[in-house]
Amino acid sequence: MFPAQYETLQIMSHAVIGFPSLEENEKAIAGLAVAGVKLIELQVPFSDPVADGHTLVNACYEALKQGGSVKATLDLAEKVCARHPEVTFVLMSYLNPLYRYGLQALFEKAAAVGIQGMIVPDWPVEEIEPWLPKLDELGLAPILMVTPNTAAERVERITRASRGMIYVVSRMGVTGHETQWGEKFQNYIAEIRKHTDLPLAVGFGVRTSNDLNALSGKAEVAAFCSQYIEWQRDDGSEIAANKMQTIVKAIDPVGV
Amino acid sequence: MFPAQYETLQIMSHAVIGFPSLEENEKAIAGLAVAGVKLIELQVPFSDPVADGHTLVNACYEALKQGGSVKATLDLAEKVCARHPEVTFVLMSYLNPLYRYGLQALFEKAAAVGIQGMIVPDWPVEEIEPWLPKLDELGLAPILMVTPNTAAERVERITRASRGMIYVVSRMGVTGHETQWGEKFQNYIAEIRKHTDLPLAVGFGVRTSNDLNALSGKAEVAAFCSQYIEWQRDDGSEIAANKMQTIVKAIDPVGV
Amino acid sequence: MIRSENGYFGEFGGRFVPEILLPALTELEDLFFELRDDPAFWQEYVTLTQEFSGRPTPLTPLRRLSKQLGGAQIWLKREDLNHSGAHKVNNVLGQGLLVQRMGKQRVIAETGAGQHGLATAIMAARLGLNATIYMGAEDIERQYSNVFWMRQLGSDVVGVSTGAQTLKEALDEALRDWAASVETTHYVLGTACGPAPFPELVSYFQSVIGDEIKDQSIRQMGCLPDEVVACVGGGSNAMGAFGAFLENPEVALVGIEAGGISLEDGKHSVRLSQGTGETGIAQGYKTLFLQNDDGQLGDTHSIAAGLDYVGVSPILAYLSQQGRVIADSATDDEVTEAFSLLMKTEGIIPALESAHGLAGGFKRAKSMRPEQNVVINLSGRGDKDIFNIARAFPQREWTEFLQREAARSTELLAQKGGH
Amino acid sequence: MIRSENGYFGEFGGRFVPEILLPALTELEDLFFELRDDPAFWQEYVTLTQEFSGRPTPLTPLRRLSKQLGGAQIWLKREDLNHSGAHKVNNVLGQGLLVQRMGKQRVIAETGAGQHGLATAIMAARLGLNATIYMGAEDIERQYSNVFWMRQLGSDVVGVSTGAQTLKEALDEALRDWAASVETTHYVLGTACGPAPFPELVSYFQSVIGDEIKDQSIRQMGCLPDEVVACVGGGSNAMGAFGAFLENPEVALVGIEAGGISLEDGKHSVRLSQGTGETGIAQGYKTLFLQNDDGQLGDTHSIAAGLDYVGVSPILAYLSQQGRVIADSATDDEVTEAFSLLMKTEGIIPALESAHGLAGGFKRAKSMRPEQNVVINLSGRGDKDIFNIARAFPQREWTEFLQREAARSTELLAQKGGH
Ligand SMILES: Cc1ncc(COP(=O)(O)O)c(C=O)c1O
Ligand SMILES: Cc1ncc(COP(=O)(O)O)c(C=O)c1O
Repeated sequence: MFPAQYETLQIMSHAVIGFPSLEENEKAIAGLAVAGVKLIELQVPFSDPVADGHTLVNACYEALKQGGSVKATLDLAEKVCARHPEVTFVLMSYLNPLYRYGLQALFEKAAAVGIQGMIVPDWPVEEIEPWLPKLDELGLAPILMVTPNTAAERVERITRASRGMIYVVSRMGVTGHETQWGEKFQNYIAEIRKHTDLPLAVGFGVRTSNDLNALSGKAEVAAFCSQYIEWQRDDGSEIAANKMQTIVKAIDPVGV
Repeated sequence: MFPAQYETLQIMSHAVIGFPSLEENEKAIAGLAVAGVKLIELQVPFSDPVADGHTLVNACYEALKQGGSVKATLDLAEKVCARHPEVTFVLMSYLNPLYRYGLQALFEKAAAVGIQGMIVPDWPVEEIEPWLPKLDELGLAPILMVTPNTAAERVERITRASRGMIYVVSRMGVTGHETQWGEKFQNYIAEIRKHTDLPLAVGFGVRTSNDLNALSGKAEVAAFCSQYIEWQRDDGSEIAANKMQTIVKAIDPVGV
Repeated sequence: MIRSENGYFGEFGGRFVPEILLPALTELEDLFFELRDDPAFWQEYVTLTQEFSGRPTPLTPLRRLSKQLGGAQIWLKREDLNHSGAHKVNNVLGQGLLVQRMGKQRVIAETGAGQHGLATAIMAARLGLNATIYMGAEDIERQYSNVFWMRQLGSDVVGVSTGAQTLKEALDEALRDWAASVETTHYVLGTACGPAPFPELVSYFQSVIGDEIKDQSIRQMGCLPDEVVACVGGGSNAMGAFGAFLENPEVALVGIEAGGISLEDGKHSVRLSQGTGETGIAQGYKTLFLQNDDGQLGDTHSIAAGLDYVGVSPILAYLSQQGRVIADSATDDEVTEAFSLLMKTEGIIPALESAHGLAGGFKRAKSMRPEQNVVINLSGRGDKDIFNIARAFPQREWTEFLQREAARSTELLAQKGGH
Repeated sequence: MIRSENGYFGEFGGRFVPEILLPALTELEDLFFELRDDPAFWQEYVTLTQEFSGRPTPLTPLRRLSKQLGGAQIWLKREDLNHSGAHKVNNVLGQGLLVQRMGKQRVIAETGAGQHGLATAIMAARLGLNATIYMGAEDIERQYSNVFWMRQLGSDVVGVSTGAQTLKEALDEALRDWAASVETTHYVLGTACGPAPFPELVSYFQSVIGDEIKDQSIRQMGCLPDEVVACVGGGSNAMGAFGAFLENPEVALVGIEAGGISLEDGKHSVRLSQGTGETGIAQGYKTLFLQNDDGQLGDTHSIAAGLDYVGVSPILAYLSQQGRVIADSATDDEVTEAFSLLMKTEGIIPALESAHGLAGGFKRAKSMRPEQNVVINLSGRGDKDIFNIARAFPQREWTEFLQREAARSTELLAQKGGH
C-alpha cells in the first residue's frame, strides 16, 4: 500500500537487481524490511541509466555483470513480495528493458508477482496515458516525476496520469550532493499539491537524518537510495541495514 | 700550365681545404705531386655544394669544421703553388664564398698567389663574360662546364668564354657511380671539339684505371676526384697518394 | 527535407527523456520551428558557414579513380575541407546561432573520438561561450590529441569514468550536467539522433551539404546524380547529403554502416542493414539499437571511432524501413583498402569514417555504367586522426617515432620545470 | 604582378645553377612565359584549385578579437582551409599543370617540416605522377607524421644524411637528383625562391590568394584593406597575398619573419628586417642570406619549421629594399601568445608559421583605428602539426599519451607480426 496523503514520513529505499549480487539482493531487502522501510524500489539495471547519479550508474554496471535483468528482477520480486507483505515494492526501470520484454506482458507479470508501482524516468506522460486503463485494471501504479522546472499545465497532466504517489524531483540535476529544503522547496511542494491529492515522494539528495527531518511534515515519502547503495557497496548489506534502521528510527513523526 | 690540345691524358686530382685538416692538406698535395699528378683543384668548402656528390659534400661539411674557408684556401695556395711549380693549381669553389670575399679582390689575390685556373660550377657563362677582360689580364683561366644536355649554341658560348680547358661533365647527374665511355660519349666529345681548340678535362664518374684507359686518347685531362677523396678519408693521405701513383703509372700514354 | 510528425518518423523518434530535460527540448523545438522556415535565418546560417568554414565545399570529380574502376563517374563531396576537418562543424555552427538567440552562455557536448567535441570547442571559442566537453576516460586516453586541441581552445574537457568509460557514458554524463544546468546551458548534440527535435534539427543544418550537391551536380554533371552515398554513424552526414534528394526517387540514397570485423555481437556497428539492430528506446529516442534480449545496449566495434555508435538516426531507420534509403556496410578491411586507394589515386586523405562511404560507393560504382554518376560524401579528412590511422596501418617507423617523441617530450617538460 | 627583368628583381634573383640544370629551367621558363598571359590557362588553374582544394578560401572577420584588441578590424585570409591545410598546395597544383604540359611523368621536391613534400605527394597522386621527396634524415626523425602521409600517398620519401641532415641538404640532394633526371623529371620548388623562373612562377600561382583578398575586401569591407600582413619563410604566401596590391600604394604590405629566440646568430631566421641578412648567391639565386663572412650559409632557428630558411624570395628582398614591403619579425614567445589568442578567441587553430603573421598583424592592428582594416594571411592550419605544437606547449598529459601510444603501437606491430 502507498501511504495516504499527509501521513507521516516514510522511507523508500532501493535495490539494484544484481548489485552486489542476486543472492545479496534478497538478504539486503530482508534487512531493509527489518529496518522498517515500507517502500522499496527494485531497479532493473540498465546499460544507459541517464537519470541516475554515479553511485547508481556504477551499481547498474556491476549488476549487469552479475546477471541483473528484467527477468531476474521479476523473479526476485516474486519472492520478496511474498516474503515481505508489509513492504510495497515498486519496479524502477528505464524504458527499454521493459519495452523489449513487451510492455503489456511486463505489466501483467509485474502485477501478478505483487509489484504495486512503477517508476520509469524516461517514459514521458504522453506515452503513458494510453496505458492507463490497462494499468488501472492491473492495479499497477505509474509513479510519474515532477521537477522544479515543470510548467504548471504539465504538472497538471502528470499528476493526472500518476497513481499511488507523485515522485517529486527535489532539485535540478542528478549528480550533485546538496539539496536545500528551505522556502523555495516548500513553495514548490505546495504548488504540486494544488494539482493532486496523491502523497509526494521526494527524491534526489536525501542522504542524511537531517534531510529526513527537514522533509518530515512536508512530504509523505523520502527516497533514500544512493546513500543506502553506497553503504551497501562500502560496508555490505548487513551494516547498511543497520544504518538504515538508525535512520528510520530517528525520523520525527510529524504529520504533514 | 694547362696541357696542350691532343696531349696524352693527365690526371687532375683534388683537395678540399680543411679536409681532413688544414695541415693534412699540405701533405696530401705533396703526395699527389710526387705521384705525378699535374693538375690539382683546391676546393673551397661550402655549406651548400649542390653540384657535388656525397663524398665531396661530406668532405665540405667536415672541412668547414676544421677551418676551411676562402682565406685558408688562398693561404694554402700561396704555399703549395710556390712549393710545387710543376703542378697547375685550379681554384674550385661555389660562387658565394668568392662573392662575399669580393670577386675582383679574389681574382687578383688568386692570381697573385699562383693559381692558374678557376672552376665555379654555379657561375653561369652570362655572369662570367663581363669579367673576361679582367681575368685575361690576370692570367686566371675560367674553366667552364659543358654537359651532355647543353645545346649547341650554348656550347659555342661556353667554349668561347672558357680559358685553359673545358670541363666536360661526362654524364647526367652528380651522385651516380657508373659512366659509360662508349660511342655516345665519343660523339659528345667530338661535338664539343667542333667548337673549341682547348683541351678537354672530363669529370664525374672517373674512378678506376679502366676509366682512365677508356679516356686515354679521347681527352687531355681526367678529373679523378671523389675516388681520391674516399681513399684519403678511409686510408689517410699517404696511402691515397700511393694508390694515386699506381693509377697514374698505369695510364696508357696514347695521344688523342 | 523530411518533417517529423510530432517528433516521430514512422514509428521512430520521439522524446523519451527525464522530465527535467523537457522544458529545454521544447524551448529548442519552439525556436527551431519558428526559424526553420525563415529564409533570413537560413541565409544567416549559410553566411556563417561560408565566412568561417569555407562553404560551399567543392564536388571533386575522381577522374583517374573512376577510370581505373571502370564503372560510373565518382564524385566526392568535400566535407573534409570544412574548418575543423569534418561536416560536424555545420551542425555545431547552426546550433551556435540558436544558443545566441536563446541567450545562453554555456554549451556542453559529449564526444567519442573527439570530433564533435572539437567542433563544439571551436564554435564556443568563436562565439565566446563557455564549453564543457564530456569524454569517456578511456576515449581521452586513446584520443588525447583531440583533447589537447579542445583544451587549447579553452574548453573544459571532463573525463567520465563510469561504466565502460566511452561515448555512451559521456553522453549520459552530459545529460546529467544538462539536467542540472538546463536553464543556462545548451546541449549541443552531435548527430541526427537523440530526443526530438535533435534528429530534425541536426538534419536541417546538415542539409546544406545536399543542397550544394544538388546545385553542383546540375552545374558539373548537367543532371542529378544516380546515387548519393554516405557513411552512417549517428546519421548526420548521411541525412545532410540525402536531404535534398528525398523527393527525387530517381536518385538512389545509400548509407554505409561499419561492418567492423564480422557480424558477431560486439564486432560491428551495423544497425540498419543486416537485421542486427532491433527497435528500442534509449538515450532519449526510439530507433534501431544494437541490444540484447534484455534491452541492454550492446557493444560496438568499428575501425572508425566515429561510426562506433549503438543507435542510429530515427530518420534513417524510417527511410531505410521505407526502402527510400538503401543500407549497406563495409568491413574494416574493405575500408582500409578504399582508404589507400583514394590516397594513392587521387591524393585525398579521408577520415576512416568517410572511407566507409568510399568502400561502399566504389563497390556500387564498379557495377554501374560510365555515363552514370555517384556522389560519395567525404564527411571528413583523415589527417586529423593520425593516431587512429596509424593504428589501422601499423608500421615500425611510427612506433619508433613515438618512442623518440615521448623521450623528447619528457625532456622538454623537464626543461620547463614540469607543467 | 611584378615581372622580373631577365630573372632579376633589382639586384636580386638570377639563375646561378650548374650548367646541367639550365635546359630544364629554360624549358620551364619558356612554357611559363607562354602561359602566364593566357587567361584560359589561368582559368584552368583556378578551376583546378576550386574543384580540388575548395578555392576561393574565405576572408573571415575576427569580430571578437578585433574588439578585444581595440584597434583595426582584423580579417583572416583562410589558406588553412585549403586541401592539405596550407597555401603550399596552390603552387604545387599549378606546377602540376605545367608538368602535364611538359609531358613529364615524375616530380621531385625537397621538404623541411614536410608541408611542401606532402602537398607535392598529394598533387602527384592526383595527377598520377611518380614522386620522390627528399627530406633531411634529422627532419624525418622529428616530422615523421608527414613522412607517414607522404608514404601512404604513394610517394618515395628519401632521407638525406649528408651534412646537418635538414632542409638545406634535402634541397641540395633534390638538385642532384634533378641533374641526373632532368629530362623526365620536374623539380617542384616549394616557395618563391631558387633560380629563375621559380620566384616569379611560384608567385604567379600564389597570386590567386591576393586576387581573392582584393575581391573579397571590396565585397566585405567595401574598400581595399589598409594593410595586408603575411609571414615570410621563403616568401610564397606573402608574395601570394601581396601581389594584387603592389600597384595600390595605399595598401601597406607587411612581411613578418621568424624572430626566434633572439637576434644572435643561429637563433632566428630574420633576413629582411634587421640587417641580419647579407646579399649572397646560393641555392641557385641571389638574395639576402644569413651567412658568415666567408659566405657560408648560416644556421637558423624558428619555432615554426616552415620559416626556418636561410634565404628569402628575391622579389621580397627587392620590394623590401624599395620600401614597398615593410619587414618586421615576431619572436617565438610572441608567436605562441598570438597562437593561443586566436584559438581561444576565434576558434581557429593556426599553423605556427602563420602565427607569426598573427603576432605581427595583431601588434599593428592595435595601434590602428576601428574603421581601418588589416588582412592577415592565415597560410596554414596548426592541427597538421600537432607534434610541433605540442613541443611549443609542453604538457605532462601529452608526454604520457605518447608513452602509452608507443606501447600500444609496439603491441599492434607484434600482433601483425612486424612489418
Ligand atoms: C568524419 C566523420 N564522418 C562521419 C561521422 C559519423 O557521424 P554521422 O553519421 O553523424 O555523420 C563522424 C563522427 O565523428 C565523423 O567524424
Ligand atoms: C603554413 C605555412 N606557412 C608559411 C610557410 C612559409 O613558406 P612561404 O614563406 O613560402 O609562404 C610554410 C612553409 O612550410 C607553411 O607550411
